[in-house]
Amino acid sequence: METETLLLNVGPVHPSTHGVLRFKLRMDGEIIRDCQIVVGYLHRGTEKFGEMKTYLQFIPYTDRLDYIAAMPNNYAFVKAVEELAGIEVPLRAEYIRVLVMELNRIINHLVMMGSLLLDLGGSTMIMYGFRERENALQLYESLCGARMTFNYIRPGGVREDLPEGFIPKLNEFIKDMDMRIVDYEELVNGNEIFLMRTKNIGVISAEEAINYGMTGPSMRGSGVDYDIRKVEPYSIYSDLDFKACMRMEGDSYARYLVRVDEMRESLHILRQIVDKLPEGKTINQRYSFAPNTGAPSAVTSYFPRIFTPAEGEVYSRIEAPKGELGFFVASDGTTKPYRVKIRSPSFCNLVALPKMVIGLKIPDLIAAFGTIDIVLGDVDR
Amino acid sequence: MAWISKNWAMIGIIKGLIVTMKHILQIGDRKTVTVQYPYERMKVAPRFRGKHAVDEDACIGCGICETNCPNSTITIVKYGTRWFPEFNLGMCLFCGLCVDACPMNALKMTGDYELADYSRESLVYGPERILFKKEVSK
Amino acid sequence: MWTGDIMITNPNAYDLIVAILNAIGVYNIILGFFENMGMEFVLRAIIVLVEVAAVVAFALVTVMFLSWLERKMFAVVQARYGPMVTGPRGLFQPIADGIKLLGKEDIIPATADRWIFTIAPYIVFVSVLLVYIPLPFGESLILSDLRVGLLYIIAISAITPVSILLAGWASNNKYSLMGAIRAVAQDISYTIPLAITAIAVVVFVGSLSTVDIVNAQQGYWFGVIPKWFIFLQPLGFILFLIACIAEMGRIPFDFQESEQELVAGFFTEYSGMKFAMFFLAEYAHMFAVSGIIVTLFLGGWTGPAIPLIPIQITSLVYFIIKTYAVIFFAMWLRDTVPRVRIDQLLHIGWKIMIPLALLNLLVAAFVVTAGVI
Amino acid sequence: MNPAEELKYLLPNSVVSVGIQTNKPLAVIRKEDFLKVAEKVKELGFDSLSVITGVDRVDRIEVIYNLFSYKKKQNLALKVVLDHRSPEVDSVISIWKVADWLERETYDLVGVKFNGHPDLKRILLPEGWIGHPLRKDYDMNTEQFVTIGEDGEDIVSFDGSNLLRRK
Repeated sequence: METETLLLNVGPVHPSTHGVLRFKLRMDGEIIRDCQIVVGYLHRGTEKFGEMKTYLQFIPYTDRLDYIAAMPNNYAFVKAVEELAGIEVPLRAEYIRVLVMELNRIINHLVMMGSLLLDLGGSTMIMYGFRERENALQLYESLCGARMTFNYIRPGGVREDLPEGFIPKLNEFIKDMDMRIVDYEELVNGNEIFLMRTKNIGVISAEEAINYGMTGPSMRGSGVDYDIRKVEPYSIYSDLDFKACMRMEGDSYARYLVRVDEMRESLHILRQIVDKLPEGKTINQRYSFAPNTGAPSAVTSYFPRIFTPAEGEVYSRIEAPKGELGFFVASDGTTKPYRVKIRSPSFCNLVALPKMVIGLKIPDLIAAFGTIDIVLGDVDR
Repeated sequence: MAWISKNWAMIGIIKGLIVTMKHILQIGDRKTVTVQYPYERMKVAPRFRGKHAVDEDACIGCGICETNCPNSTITIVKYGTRWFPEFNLGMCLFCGLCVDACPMNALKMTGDYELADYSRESLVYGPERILFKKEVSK
Repeated sequence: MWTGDIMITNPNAYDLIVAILNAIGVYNIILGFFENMGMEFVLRAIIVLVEVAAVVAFALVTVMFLSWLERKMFAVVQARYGPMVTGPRGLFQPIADGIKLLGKEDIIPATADRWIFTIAPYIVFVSVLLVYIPLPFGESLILSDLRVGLLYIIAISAITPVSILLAGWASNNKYSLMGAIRAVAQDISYTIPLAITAIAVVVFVGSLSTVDIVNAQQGYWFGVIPKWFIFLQPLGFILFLIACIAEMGRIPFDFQESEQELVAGFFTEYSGMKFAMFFLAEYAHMFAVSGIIVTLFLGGWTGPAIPLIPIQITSLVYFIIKTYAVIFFAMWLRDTVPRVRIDQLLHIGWKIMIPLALLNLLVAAFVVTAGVI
Repeated sequence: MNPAEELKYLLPNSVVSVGIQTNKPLAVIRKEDFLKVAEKVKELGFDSLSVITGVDRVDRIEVIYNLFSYKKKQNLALKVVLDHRSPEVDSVISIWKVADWLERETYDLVGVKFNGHPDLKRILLPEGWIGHPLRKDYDMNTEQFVTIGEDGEDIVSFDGSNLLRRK
């Protein structure tokens, strides 16, 4: 029978596009024949901001990229600047950085699990995820005063040392999470309806995943044993014991499971950090400034320094919760970067989505899209 | 779909039902965690970055906060006989760079987070609303 | 009461009202008054209207309570409080919502089919209310004990998809249309196992009358186990429950809405009072369907009699408790599971539930014919 | 021998120079041979394209490709120097699919034209936007107003007259 294809606009304002994303779907009944993705509704010109602000002033803007997990954004930019200028970082600062980043990975995966289940219609998981996320956010609040937009990691260290009572609270959180993850797994992992919705949906092979530029947990779900923390260890990851979680199937369920495993690994890393955390300074004050905590008489040692790296360019990348987050920073020897380019994981992971969903149905699009785990702030920059 | 014939018992769903039932009955550490916001509030951390406050005695009106602000939130205005910063909180990122940069340690950020208002103009916090006098410790 | 040519033996609410009036001693006076005027039918009409008003009022109160219960339960499952501000523990929240919806602008899209768009929500609501007619709330608490009660319920249920299709089509919105088509596909494919499992019960009872079905479940086996059909037909009960949840249109089968895929399904374009109509219909339908489950499988209003309290009251209480147990289960399930996909839903309906329902019917028929029970 | 030197050895005519991008080997490629070099690089095992960066150096435009090899765990950066007035380079979408969006983004923000890209249009900014914002000569003071037209197209104007399309 000759039928007409239906053009369906999913988004920009739609319950399950995680923001302002638009799918232009060409539908044959319920089956997707063509999927075009329109992005850019949240474009704020962050890269242009990078050219207009000093190195230190740009850090708050990186918070607004992937606002679910902002700490790795901070770190990725700071790492690029540190590589460019050759800044040494105190060991304690590195430990604190990894601590906050792994905590953020847990937060990100909690939100991802919750929103995936919400997209599939199970609305309880997101509240459980947010309950634990709240505990983690309170840790952040006591650490740096902000809950989502941290501006915590600075070139040369971190803004402030851990507050009193942080480590006991963190231990409590880790203990709590151990029990909660079991709850999540019982609630979600074996659920037959969840399995029906995610198994063999949005399958992408390892070669295709690489070629389409997928990174992070989404790609490890396709069976690529690759984690930048392992391959190019940065910070103190080479001293820590963890493994890159991986699943072979390449479907939505595998991508989901990778994240559950990663939460466990992150907890494992957090435990090691709590054990190993060294004493010492948290910032290299030659290059950056930290809040003035002393008496006003001590002001002279805290006077801000104008920070000018030498001319050059660098591309540095880290394993953010969503994938490979890279910052290309070109310096021309002035106080402001000449060019900042952000390689955001969400943007590149989204390229592979049409490949995954053509021939499937709208509910499958939602399921596959949920497991790619994007944030529109990160896509549109 | 073929596997559904193997999953007749629906063990997974029953497990999930048990988890939700545990929450209904609040068994273990599964109690209600939300707060009734306007009636009860959560305590904010001491480091919380909310509305700014300027120490009237310490501030010298040097403008270092103004140059360090990423988003041009701060302007230095004349208030009485002296110069003080004025904050346009509608543009503020609450990044805390001004606090870090202040050479006199005069700036701080309070735990005041309920800053919603009806007009953009009322979000400009002039010195009259942000100045405070530090209590002299004896 | 006017019931056509069919003679009714089971007492219904009409008889109950007459009996109550008799007990007070006013019935004959009123009757005499109307007979003098030669307008006896007016009295009948008044009594029927009172019954209808009582049922509509009951339905509305139930809807309000259910929507509160749903939110509250959802909140408790999710470690939240839920509505707390309006009234004691937020009990009056549905009233506040109703006032809000009444005050909303009633938007009709420019390209919508105005008449159908306007009339569709009312058809949904009326068709749901019609299900309440043969629903036995308690001993003799039934609007009309139709001889074909069960058939009537299934037939009336089939009106709902038509009106949903009208609503989805008239909205002139792609999401609405897809939601409506899904709802219709779902309703059609789940009415069949629903009907077949219901027939299995009818085979045992030998009557389509809901009151007869309840009466057949009175008494105990071995003095302990109540003679409910759930024990005779556990498979039938499970199938019927699944089909009923699909009929209710709730997660995991809420395809008429499927918020995350189709925004709000067939009522995407509705607002204000018309939206409230769909809302009312959804919860009223939920209660009605749960009542049918209770009637067919959980013994209806039967239960141990309590001395000194009239059976009409105890039976009503039993019925409501059982119905709320079923509703509780539906809500509990909704809080736990995600939604299945539309083709998986149809697959389950056609390829699994219908064969099993037929098998169930076959076994039931065999058992009855062989005279085991 | 790092990958850039290896590439120089294999294709001496196409690789202009070899250098270092802070800690990654960098090869500057002649723009005419870029597609050929890219194919060679893919053969060498660089199966992942991390990012395409366009940098406006006022007198020239540089396009930098950061590659990674999952097999050898090596990094490589390729740089093409383009004419500022008409920056054009061959598209590598046939080699790395991810280049689809990355090239569109570079076209959108820096204004590099990628020859052979099947659907080279703006991605982050609305279609019809005037200028490429990450060029150094981009006029930051002119406001542009964007609305969505009746058929879903983006309409851009300088004076905001398009905002009042409904009378």
